[in-house]
Amino acid sequence: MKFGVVVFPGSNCDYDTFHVLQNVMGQETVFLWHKEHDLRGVDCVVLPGGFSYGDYLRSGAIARFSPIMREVKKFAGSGGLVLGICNGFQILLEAGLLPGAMLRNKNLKFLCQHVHIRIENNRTAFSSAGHRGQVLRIPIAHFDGNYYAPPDLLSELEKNKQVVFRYCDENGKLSEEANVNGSAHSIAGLINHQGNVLGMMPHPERASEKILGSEDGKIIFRSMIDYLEKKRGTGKKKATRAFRPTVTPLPPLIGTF
Amino acid sequence: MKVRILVSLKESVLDPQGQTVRNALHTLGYHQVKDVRQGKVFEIELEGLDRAEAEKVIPEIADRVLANPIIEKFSWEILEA
Amino acid sequence: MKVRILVSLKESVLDPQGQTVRNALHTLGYHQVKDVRQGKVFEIELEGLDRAEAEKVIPEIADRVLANPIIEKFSWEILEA
Amino acid sequence: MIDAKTLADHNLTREEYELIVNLIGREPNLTELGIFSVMWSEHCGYKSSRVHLKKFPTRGKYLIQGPGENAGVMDIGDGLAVVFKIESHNHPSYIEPYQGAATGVGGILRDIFTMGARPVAVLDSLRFGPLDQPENRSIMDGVVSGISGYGNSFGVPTVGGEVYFHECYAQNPLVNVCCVGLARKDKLFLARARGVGNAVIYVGARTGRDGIHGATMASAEFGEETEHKRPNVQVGDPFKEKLLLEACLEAMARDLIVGIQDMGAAGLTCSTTEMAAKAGTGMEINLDLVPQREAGMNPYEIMLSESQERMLIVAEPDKVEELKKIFTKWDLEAVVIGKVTDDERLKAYFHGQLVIDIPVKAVVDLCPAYRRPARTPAFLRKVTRFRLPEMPSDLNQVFLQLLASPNISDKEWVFRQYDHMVQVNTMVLPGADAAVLRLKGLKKGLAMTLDGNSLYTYLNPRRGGQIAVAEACRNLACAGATPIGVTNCLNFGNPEKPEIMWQFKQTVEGIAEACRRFEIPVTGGNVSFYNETEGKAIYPTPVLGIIGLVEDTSRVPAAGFCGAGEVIILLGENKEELGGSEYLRLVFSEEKGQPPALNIEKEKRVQECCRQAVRAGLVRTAHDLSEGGLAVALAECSFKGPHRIGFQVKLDDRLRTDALLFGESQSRIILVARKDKARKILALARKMKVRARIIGRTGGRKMVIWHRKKKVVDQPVELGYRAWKNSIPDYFKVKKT
Ligand SMILES: Nc1ncnc2c1ncn2[C@@H]1O[C@H](COP(=O)(O)OP(=O)(O)O)[C@@H](O)[C@H]1O
Ligand SMILES: [Mg+2]
Repeated sequence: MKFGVVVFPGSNCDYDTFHVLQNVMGQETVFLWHKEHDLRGVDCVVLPGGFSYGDYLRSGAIARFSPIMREVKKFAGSGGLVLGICNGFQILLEAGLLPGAMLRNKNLKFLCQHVHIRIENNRTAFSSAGHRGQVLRIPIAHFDGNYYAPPDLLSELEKNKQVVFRYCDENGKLSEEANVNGSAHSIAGLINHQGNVLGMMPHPERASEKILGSEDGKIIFRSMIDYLEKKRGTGKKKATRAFRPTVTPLPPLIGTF
Repeated sequence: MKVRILVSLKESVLDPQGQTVRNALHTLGYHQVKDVRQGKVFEIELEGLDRAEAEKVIPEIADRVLANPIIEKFSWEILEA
Repeated sequence: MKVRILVSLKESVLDPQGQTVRNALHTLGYHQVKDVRQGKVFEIELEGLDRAEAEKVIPEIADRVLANPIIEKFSWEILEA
Repeated sequence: MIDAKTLADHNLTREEYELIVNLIGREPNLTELGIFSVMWSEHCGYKSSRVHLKKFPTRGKYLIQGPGENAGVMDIGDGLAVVFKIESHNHPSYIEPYQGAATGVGGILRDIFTMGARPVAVLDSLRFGPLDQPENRSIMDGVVSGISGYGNSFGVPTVGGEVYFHECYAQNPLVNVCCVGLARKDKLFLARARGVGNAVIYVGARTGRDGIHGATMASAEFGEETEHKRPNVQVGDPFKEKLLLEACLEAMARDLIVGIQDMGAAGLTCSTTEMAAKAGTGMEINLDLVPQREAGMNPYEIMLSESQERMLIVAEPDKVEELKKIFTKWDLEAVVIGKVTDDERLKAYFHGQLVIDIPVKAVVDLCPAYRRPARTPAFLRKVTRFRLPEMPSDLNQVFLQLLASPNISDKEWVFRQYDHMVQVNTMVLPGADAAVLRLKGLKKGLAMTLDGNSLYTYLNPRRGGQIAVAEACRNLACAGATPIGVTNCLNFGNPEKPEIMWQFKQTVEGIAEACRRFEIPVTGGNVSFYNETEGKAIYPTPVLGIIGLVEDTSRVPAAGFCGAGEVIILLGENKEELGGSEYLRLVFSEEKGQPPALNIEKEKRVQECCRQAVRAGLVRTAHDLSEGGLAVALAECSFKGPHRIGFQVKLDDRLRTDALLFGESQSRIILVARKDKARKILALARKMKVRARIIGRTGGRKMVIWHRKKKVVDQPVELGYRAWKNSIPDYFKVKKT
């Protein structure tokens, strides 16, 4: 499968995401420059974490106007798979691809730590490799991850099972303490009504290698790959072209296309 | 033309920043402070448009860019023509 | 009593937020926007003091707590008595 | 005319002024005087420290670049180089904690990427006044937010550091930031204006009136008056810096750059003169072409501005267009402002007039160096000789008290505000002795740590300096790493005072000796003098940043206990040493005695033993002993494991129990291993002539220590954990009203 990682000015998890998709998951991956008007034939678009435009004004508020976002909207509108991680989630909210908004974390501090999230709905393109109620250990790193939606929207989201991940403790229990940023209904990840656009605050790419302490994030990428393979009808037998990338300690120049 | 746009959280949205400021003021002994709401102010210098045009453009900018209508409201005024 | 305090960076101090907002507005075609400065606004509810006291307390709060006079300036107004 | 007041405003002495007149052959104009004043300030010119810094060893087998460039560089094999440097931003962080700390991070990041390296880690060493005073809390809050705000946004993980509280930092907080970068060995860039006729290009943010005279300010003592002057502090723009990083690295990768230098302290002045002086060339620039943020700036302001996020590049004329294209792509300005000349002069034009014309060598290389008088401080006699107070009856309670001391307690309140995982390399997160980064695709990794103990240095600067080196290396050894290179930040009072100068000299000599014996070169660093307010100086505070190489990242031990029933081994000897301990300070308010003795040969053997045990895959957990001694180190192992496991430890040393539990004797490490491996560790230690013994086992929910058949510590893990965990956050809890 071919993944595209969008590079906005100020993105800083772009290479991390690229690294995991290409070197850990073995998928063909390209960077997509924010000024481009072409998604270069990718099967899936990932909006990575970071501080697009410095997160000035509001997180994700300026990035939504980038030329590439017009293409991403079209792509999403026609059923293309879009994953927004952290800042990517914020951009999806600001761009109206997902409902709701982000407020500052309840303690008004940036938070970088491992958290636990529970899979609420595993019948999505982003969570099918896990089971319902499964608890994942994945880090967060954000200032504005306190999800907000008006009450009627929240009940609609719940009714449609659009809440895919919720913050919980290590045993899968919800609590105010486990909901570190104060999100409404402990929402950590949210999918659109059509089921092809997911935003999540935790960083699965930071939890995809054993040496970094957790591989739970791979469940999300695995699910996406499975979904795309099924959709393309390649089935189980014809495995996707495995990439044998040479992994280097230094990233290739991001933005050199 | 000089314009001021104020953006703040809607009443229905909790404002922990404002509350923290209020608590800090209380700690310092300013108990007269009953409530604080914190928001953003944009002072914008506009050029080459008349008042009527400005009155169209300003709320447009505020609504499209400066405020997120899900959580924020805005107000504006022209400071200097 | 309802009071509004505006805090913004001094003129000579770099305002990266304001600049980024201005650039974004240009990209969206709002070329009439010459300059943007972004600051903070505090809407404060005061209780139990008269106008004269308020006029003493407000700038004190602004100077001591809300603004760092090294890089910021402030202004204030009483919205409702 | 240059009068006495003007000179005083520029922090120049009459003699220095006469030297300037001599060097340039005439009276300087005001702009030229400003240039000399910043370049000859303590901050840039190292007037008082240079003669002493020469004592540092600067050679070593991995060394590529020693002191003198923007950062030091070490060879780590596989065609890679590690680039690192530490910088202080103490004064600005006191005046404007958020921006002061933020721009401190910004500055050190530029030092690293200007050499062609991608910043991969930041560490920060912070010192504040006690947290019970609200001003200190607000400074700390601002500083931590500033570091977090800049580093997180830029996308570099902040992986380690230290936080220490003491009254002496109440009006002189210390903010030292260290950055580590990774580069290809064959693609390093230097600050050289080579090639007569080459273009001089200004890139990055526009120049404003910010931070003018920041460098001279950082070289002056604070007093009432400075408070009123309210100097202009810079505001950082991490977003722009991130763009600048990507654009510079892209230009470097495409071989478009001959030389490059960041504009940090002393801005355009420093970058133009230094680049020319180092290359033996000159430079001619047109100040009208310098991108300006504010209208009506004069040459003085343009040359001395310390606006952030700017770089100066020298490139061949036919590469300029391609360079510009790259910067435009990253939404940055790149403007040719002049060219490289052969006359070894800096010439600048403004509105068509020649306004600066000075020999660059005079500015850069001929700053006077002072051998300032040094005298043993009078207070030393009073503090070093003293009698140990009587032992408190309830050491079990003292144990809790120590765990809750902000100097020992958990620092998560700080580092959880830092993105310490971005770039997906951080294997050992903040909270362990040293941070460890894996290198993608390679077996090896990098370990790094910052260390310093100012109470030791206060009581005995030479030994304090040595211990700082030893402890930093010990932290690395716990990760199985070999120390390869050193950077250091020396924070002191006013060097014109002989007693301060003595402290400085002694500390430097201590560090130099230790580095020589550990065979690690000092590749650079920073000196911050004049850390005084109202005549009261901080304790002499050296901060050592040491980089280590981990051969096999799969063998790096954990910081905490991994499971129950494992064997706890102590390497090294317990001695009756309580001088300078956190225990004495906290419990008796005594800052007295001699800091613990250090035998460097023994220390090296202990470290080597630890390293070999780790490399052989014998060690599950490793932790060195420092503040709070053995009892605290054991407790930290309990708290830092994933399951918070207790321990049972039995000791029979013939010492005072308090010294045994809380004394800070050097050269000690706790190793934890499974039973079969423990025996191998003991054998290894015997072979290496290192004292090693089994002192107990992990397990249970309690922390228990026996001393000669008496139970002296017995606390539930959870109780200790809460004391340790909540200490700092509790100070910041907002009282709901
Ligand atoms: N300012 C800081 N920034 C990041 N990490 C920090 C900071 N202060 C302390 N830490 C982390 O907390 C842990 C404990 O610090 P400290 O007690 O000083 O360790 P040690 O005594 O082993 O040097 C270390 O892992 C350190 O990296
Ligand atoms: Mg240590």
